Amino acid sequence: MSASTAPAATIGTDEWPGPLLEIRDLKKNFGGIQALGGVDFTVERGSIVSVIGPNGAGKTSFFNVISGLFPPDEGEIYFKGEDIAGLAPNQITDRRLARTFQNVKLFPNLTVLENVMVGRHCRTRSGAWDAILQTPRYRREQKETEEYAREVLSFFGSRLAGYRLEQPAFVLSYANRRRLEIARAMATAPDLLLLDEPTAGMNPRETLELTELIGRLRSDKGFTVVLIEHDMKVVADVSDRVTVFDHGVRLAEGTYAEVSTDDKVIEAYLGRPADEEKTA
Amino acid sequence: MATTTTPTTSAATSSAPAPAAPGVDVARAVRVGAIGSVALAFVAAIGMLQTFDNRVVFVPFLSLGDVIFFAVPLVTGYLAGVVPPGPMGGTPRVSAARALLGAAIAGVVVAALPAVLIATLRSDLDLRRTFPNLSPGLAQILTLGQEGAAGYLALLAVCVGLALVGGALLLTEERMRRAVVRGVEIVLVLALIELIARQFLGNLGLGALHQRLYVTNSGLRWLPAVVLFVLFTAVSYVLAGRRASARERMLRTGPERQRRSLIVTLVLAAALLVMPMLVGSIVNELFVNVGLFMLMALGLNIIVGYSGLLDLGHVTFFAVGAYGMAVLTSPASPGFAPELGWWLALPIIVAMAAAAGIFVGTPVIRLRGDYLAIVTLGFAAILERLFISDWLRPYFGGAQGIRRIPGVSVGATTVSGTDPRAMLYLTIGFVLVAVYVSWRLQGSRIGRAWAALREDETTAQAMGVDTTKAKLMAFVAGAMISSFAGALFAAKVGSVFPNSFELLVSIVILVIVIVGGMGHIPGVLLGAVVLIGILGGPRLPGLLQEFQDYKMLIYGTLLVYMMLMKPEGLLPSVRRTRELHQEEFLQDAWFDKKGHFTDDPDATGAEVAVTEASAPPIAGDAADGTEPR
Amino acid sequence: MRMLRKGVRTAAIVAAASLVLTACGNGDTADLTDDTEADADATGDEETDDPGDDPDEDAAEAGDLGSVTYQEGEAIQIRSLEAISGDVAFLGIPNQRGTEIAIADYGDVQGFAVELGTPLDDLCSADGGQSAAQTIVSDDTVAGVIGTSCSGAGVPASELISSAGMVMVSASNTNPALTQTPFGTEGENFSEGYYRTAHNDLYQGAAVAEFVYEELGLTQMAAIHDGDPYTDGLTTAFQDAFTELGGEVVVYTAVNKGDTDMVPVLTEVAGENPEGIFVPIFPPEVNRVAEQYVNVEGLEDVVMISADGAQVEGFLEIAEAEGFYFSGPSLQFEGNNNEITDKSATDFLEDYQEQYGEAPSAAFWAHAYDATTLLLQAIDNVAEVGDDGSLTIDRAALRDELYSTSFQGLIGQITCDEFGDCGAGEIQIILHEDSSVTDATQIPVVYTFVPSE
Amino acid sequence: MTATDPPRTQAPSLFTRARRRLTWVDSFLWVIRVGAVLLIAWGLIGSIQRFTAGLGPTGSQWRDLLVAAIAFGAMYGLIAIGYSMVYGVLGFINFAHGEVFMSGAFIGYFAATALSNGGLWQSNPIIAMLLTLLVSMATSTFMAVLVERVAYRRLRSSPRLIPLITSIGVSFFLQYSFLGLFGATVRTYPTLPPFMTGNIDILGVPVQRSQLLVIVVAAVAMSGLWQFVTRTKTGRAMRAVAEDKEIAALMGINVDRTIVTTFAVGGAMAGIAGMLYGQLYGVSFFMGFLPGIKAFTAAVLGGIGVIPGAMAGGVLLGLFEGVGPLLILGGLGIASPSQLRDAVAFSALVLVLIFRPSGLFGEAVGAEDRA
Repeated sequence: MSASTAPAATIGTDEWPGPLLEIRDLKKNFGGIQALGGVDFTVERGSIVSVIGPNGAGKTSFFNVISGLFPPDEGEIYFKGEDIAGLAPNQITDRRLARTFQNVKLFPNLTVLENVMVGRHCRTRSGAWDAILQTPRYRREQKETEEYAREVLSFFGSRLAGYRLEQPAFVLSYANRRRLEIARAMATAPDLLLLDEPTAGMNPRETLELTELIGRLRSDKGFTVVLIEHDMKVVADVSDRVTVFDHGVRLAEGTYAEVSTDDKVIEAYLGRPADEEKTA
Repeated sequence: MATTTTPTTSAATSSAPAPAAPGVDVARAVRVGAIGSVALAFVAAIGMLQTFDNRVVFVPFLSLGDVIFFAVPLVTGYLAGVVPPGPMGGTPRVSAARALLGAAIAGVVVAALPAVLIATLRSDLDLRRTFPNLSPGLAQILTLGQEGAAGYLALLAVCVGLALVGGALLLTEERMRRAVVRGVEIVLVLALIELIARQFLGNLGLGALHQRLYVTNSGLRWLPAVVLFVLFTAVSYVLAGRRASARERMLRTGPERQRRSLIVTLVLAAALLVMPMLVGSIVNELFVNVGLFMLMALGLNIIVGYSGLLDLGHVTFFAVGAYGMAVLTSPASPGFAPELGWWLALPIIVAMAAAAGIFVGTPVIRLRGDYLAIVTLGFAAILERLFISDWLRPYFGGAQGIRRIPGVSVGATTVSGTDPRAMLYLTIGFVLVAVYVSWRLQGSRIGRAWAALREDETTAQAMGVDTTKAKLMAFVAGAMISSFAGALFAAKVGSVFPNSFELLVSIVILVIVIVGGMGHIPGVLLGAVVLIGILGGPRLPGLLQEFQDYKMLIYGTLLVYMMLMKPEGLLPSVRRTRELHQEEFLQDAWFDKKGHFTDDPDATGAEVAVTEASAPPIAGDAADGTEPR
Repeated sequence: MRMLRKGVRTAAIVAAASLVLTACGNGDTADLTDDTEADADATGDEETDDPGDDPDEDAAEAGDLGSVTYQEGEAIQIRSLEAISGDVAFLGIPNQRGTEIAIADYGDVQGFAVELGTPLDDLCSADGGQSAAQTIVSDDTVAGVIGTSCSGAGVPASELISSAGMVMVSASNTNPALTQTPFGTEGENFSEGYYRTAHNDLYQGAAVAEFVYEELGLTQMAAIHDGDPYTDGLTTAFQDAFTELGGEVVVYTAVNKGDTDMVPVLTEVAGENPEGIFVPIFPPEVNRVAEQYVNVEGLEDVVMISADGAQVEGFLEIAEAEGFYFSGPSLQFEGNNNEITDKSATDFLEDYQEQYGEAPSAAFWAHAYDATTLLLQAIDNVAEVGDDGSLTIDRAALRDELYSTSFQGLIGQITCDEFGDCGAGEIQIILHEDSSVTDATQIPVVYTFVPSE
Repeated sequence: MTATDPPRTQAPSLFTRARRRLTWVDSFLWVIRVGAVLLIAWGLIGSIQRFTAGLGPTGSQWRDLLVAAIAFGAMYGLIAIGYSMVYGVLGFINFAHGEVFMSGAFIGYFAATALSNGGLWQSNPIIAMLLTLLVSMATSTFMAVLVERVAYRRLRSSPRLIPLITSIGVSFFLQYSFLGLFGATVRTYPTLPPFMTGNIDILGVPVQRSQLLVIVVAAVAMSGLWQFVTRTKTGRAMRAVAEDKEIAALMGINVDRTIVTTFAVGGAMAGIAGMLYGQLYGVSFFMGFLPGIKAFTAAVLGGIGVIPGAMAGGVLLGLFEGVGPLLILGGLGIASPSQLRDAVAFSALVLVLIFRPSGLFGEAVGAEDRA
């Protein structure tokens, strides 16, 4: 099936020489309705890839399958050369692939800081006995967790700082909720970050700010990013590559310039400019 | 009293011009009165008034039954005038007319159903085959012993009079009102604990004081009662306003709050160290029982409060602990009798409970919360049946239980139920351990995982929390803590019978956790003290023996009341309060944080406020892990 | 901040440690300085233990269990500990009322009134019995206790009351372990100072076995209990006695309280073709058995035997109960007279009806009445009036006196043996043929079992 | 696509993929599954051996037991419908439904006694029984609606465990209110008229008339309900609300009223069951608790939210707990198998949730809804 096989020892590690994420012929049906009809998809390390497409194109399903919320019906998902198809979401996060959600899923009653600290769960190991006996490991991890969370939050400047750290998540503004979600995903120290419509519901200024932030995610933090986005301006600004989905299949792929002139893409979007679609 | 006939007419006239400010709300008064009337007729028909009439609380004239009887019109009269809080919150001041006339109307309405009851009781109709508690004695209570028409008048006078008192209370300053209520509560409790007070004062060498305050085997003398009432009211008036409200505590987070609850816990612990020596054996006995339920409730608190998994069969772990201890230590254990010492058996039992936790949790670990509820209930039922069964009689003694369980050896002595004081120290020790463990776990990595799990299971998993493991950890930790209770129980009672582990125990533990405050250790402890201490468990007497027949009724009522009115519990945890009052909280944040908004780089305060208000509340869809189908 | 947390942790550890130390230390000092109250009582004289606890007591000359003294004008305290709430209240309430009537009938003891105090509830459970008993023993003015209703509650209660030097007389505990099992051997839960007027289950099991085997000539029996320690004990005793006689219990099974569909268990029974079924369970389950057994193929003609738990109106009144035999303590009290209070059973029932507006809901009222007279008579016999007009009861003497008090009671001759079985132990089998007769005492006796020592 | 051919990994076989998904929880569940199957098979073999050896109940005794179990299960089915419908629409277990059933049986008893005292029960039993049935149904309906109005309505937007816990409270409140008001005595309905007792032959099988009555009434009620839900506008509204409350509201459906109707219909079914149950087994304040939990079990068994599934689940549960103990446990040689009846019923629940979480007739709703 494959041309050459990489050394087995590098599978699942940062030494893996191949693409960070490689998906072959991914299929998923929900109750007879085809959500994904055989998708191939590749993400190189260090790139920012946008996934666009009209509503119902299967973009979120695509993320859900990658992140393990649903097992695929068919196909393979290689992350750093390791097949992760069918693993539980927490196992996938553990392998350094994190995501955010389209409809912001925070832990509303936990504080901002606590929300981010939850993201450190899979990077720490102390158990119940450590907590009860207050072992050195527990104390060290507890300290590290909090420091790491603060550091991640500082990435957002003064947005999520100061008194906000101790506020419950549900009092945050919509934009801050989105930021917090990204921070929480960042706290899992991922190699690949899946952002599902990070700018949805934001005003133009906030969108601009976030666009810049996504760029910094790569430049400052070294994350590889895949994002679903409707705002073509954002897509054009940040993406190295753009993949267009329609009806659960990949319609086109290339740079923004290539894709935006693709006939099939124009056809799929015909009469449905991105802005209007968002309200649906 | 002369006003009793006028309110209806004056209310009718005054309602015509209808001033904008809250005037006399006749409809409300009638509605509240009707509810009061039904409530009074209900407590009468279920026999509560009569049962409690045998308990004299204020010598020589007031019984507990009277107190309940009088409380209904009093509260009704108070509520009749209350102005429901508007959309902006806050209760406006009430005019004297509204309070008193409303109260009078409500008082008249309250008397209606009881009057019908009296008429029925006096008639020749024999209702006792249908309503066994409608005895002639009931009419005596409701009419204050008056015959003929005087009886109805007495009822009316009591209802209207006390309703007016309630209405008058509404006119007083809130701080005063609270102080009065506190004073009544304290005096009432003092009146009910004659035997305890006798022992306590006796131990302090104050037997003479007891003689002055109380009548032996009865209640408080009336004059000291009045003096104490005035005293306590004054004290609470002075002290009032110092406590931070739950709302304030809601905003207070992190270390500061933890420190406070810890200090409270430590003060309580210190008090508990001294208490068993001063109070008599009855209180010690009572508190041992309370302690056992505290342990179970702390265990359940990890499962329900921290992790949001509804476990309706928590008695399972109690039973495993108790039966495990019985089998391992009793020489009379029918099948396998290693006759281990208590301390040696303890780790084995805790391990067994942990295994039971895994066994109960695993089958439903991937299913929705309500399935978990019913399956845990099912497991408790299965276990109860197994313990009573003839099949396992060779191991568990079937219906005859296991007897002759030795006590706990501490040093050279053996602690068992015959020595409640030593037993109490032992129980306190274990409760402290459980509190410490709960507290440590809550703030730890696993505690955060539980919190995340409770908030939103799917998201928690997507953020790298192994939810299966976290759920099972919750079950294991909860089971282990609760098994302490079983182990102590076996040593205390000296015998275990299957009927000590009925399903009702699970429900009572749940009520404790909920009434106290889910997810909040001091709340849970308080819940156990209040409920088990006063009412008692399904098979355990509380302070008020008379409540036995109404225990489960009260538990059920409390559960509904708390869920509807105060779902965060008596001593709520911060998180829980946030969760249940998100909207109010948002309002507060809106008002309080204006200052912060202006120096926010986002935008102007107004803009952010709009954004925040327009953002959909995220509790509804996310708080429980899965969307309602 | 961090300092504080550390400080708090240290404080917690210190607190925990001191707690353990205190707990241990307390146990020691309690023994050395003898400053405890009720718990040291078994050996110590309690009066000196609590100075000022109760001003109306003084350190009288005491036996080795201590004594209780009432000043002039005070009342002698006895307590009632019965199952007065919940599903067994039908048993406990008549017991408590029987005690109340007996106290009223007996009148003053050497010029001192007798007071029952707040009735206590044994909740028909071990834990409930223990906690209630704890309440009793913490009040050292109590001379004696009437109770418990349930044997399960009696086990820890008797232990506590015994170690407090008090005495208790139960009207309805029948479990052998509380007194003797087998006959002449101390039971596993026997405690000094425990007495009962109720029969020992061993008698009833033996009585049914003898009746079935010898009178009816049946050799193949089924036994059904309901998981209650009482019914379970009874079926076990029956099984043992019946097997010893040479019969066989072909199926021994059980239902649960609250079951309504009895067809499965009856089918199980029918599968073994018994000639009779011993089903000593309570209503409403026994009602369901009676209604359903006739429809189960193979059980149309079996002999049905129930026990005293079902001898209540709620069962006797149904048509399906006709043809049932019942075992139970002798209930033909009609002609009997309590010689101490000179009260006949008929008078008692009249009184009861008048005072409480209903007939007793279970059969042990007479046992409770006799238990109370027994206790009061014994107190009367040992109590001594001092020079200052006070009354002193020596606890050890009271125990001894109870063994030697003997009189004719409502249930027959009351004499306590060395294990505290005071009732006659006479068991009767009655045959219920007419469902319009709902008073068990009116049902004809077909067999009487008198235990032979 | 890229110039240099990137290294690739071998596609994993289906087996390795399946093995990787298999956590220890799965292994544990498989142990239980296999263990349960083996135990049941062993028990069955034991029973068959006993049967062929001429021991234990005879064939006709087994047959009678089967019929009795089905009749008993039909009552579970009627109660289960209420659980299933409410769960379908509101997504929570209405624990108080058992008490709705109890209240119908209770007030039905008073009606029946009054009719019996008035002579109608004896002179015209069918009309009297129908009247009693109406009273039962009306009471249960009223009770269900009242509980919804007072307790559940204002909790509709709360986290889902809150109404569940409330319903437990309501359940205990109702139980012990009935205890306080009417006492603990078990009361018995007036006896069935002679033509309803005894046996009747159906296809050569003698069936007790009372059991037949239960089965027939349950079948009639069930089919009536099915017509109502599938044919009427209200029924369709109910299904729409069950699917999605918000969208249903947008479609112009009065959600509040539909929810009330759901409670009412569920209550009416419980009322029918209450009258039948009370008639056969008497009424007491405690009668609703265990049958209530069992009926919920039945609803889960049949696939919660599926109305015919509830009935089928009820009958199935009746069979499990009626025949199961004797057949399986008896075959295993366990003492006093009938004592473990409830244990068998709840084990059945656990096993169904392990084997097929969506219930026997349910779509995949038992499993956690994700994302």
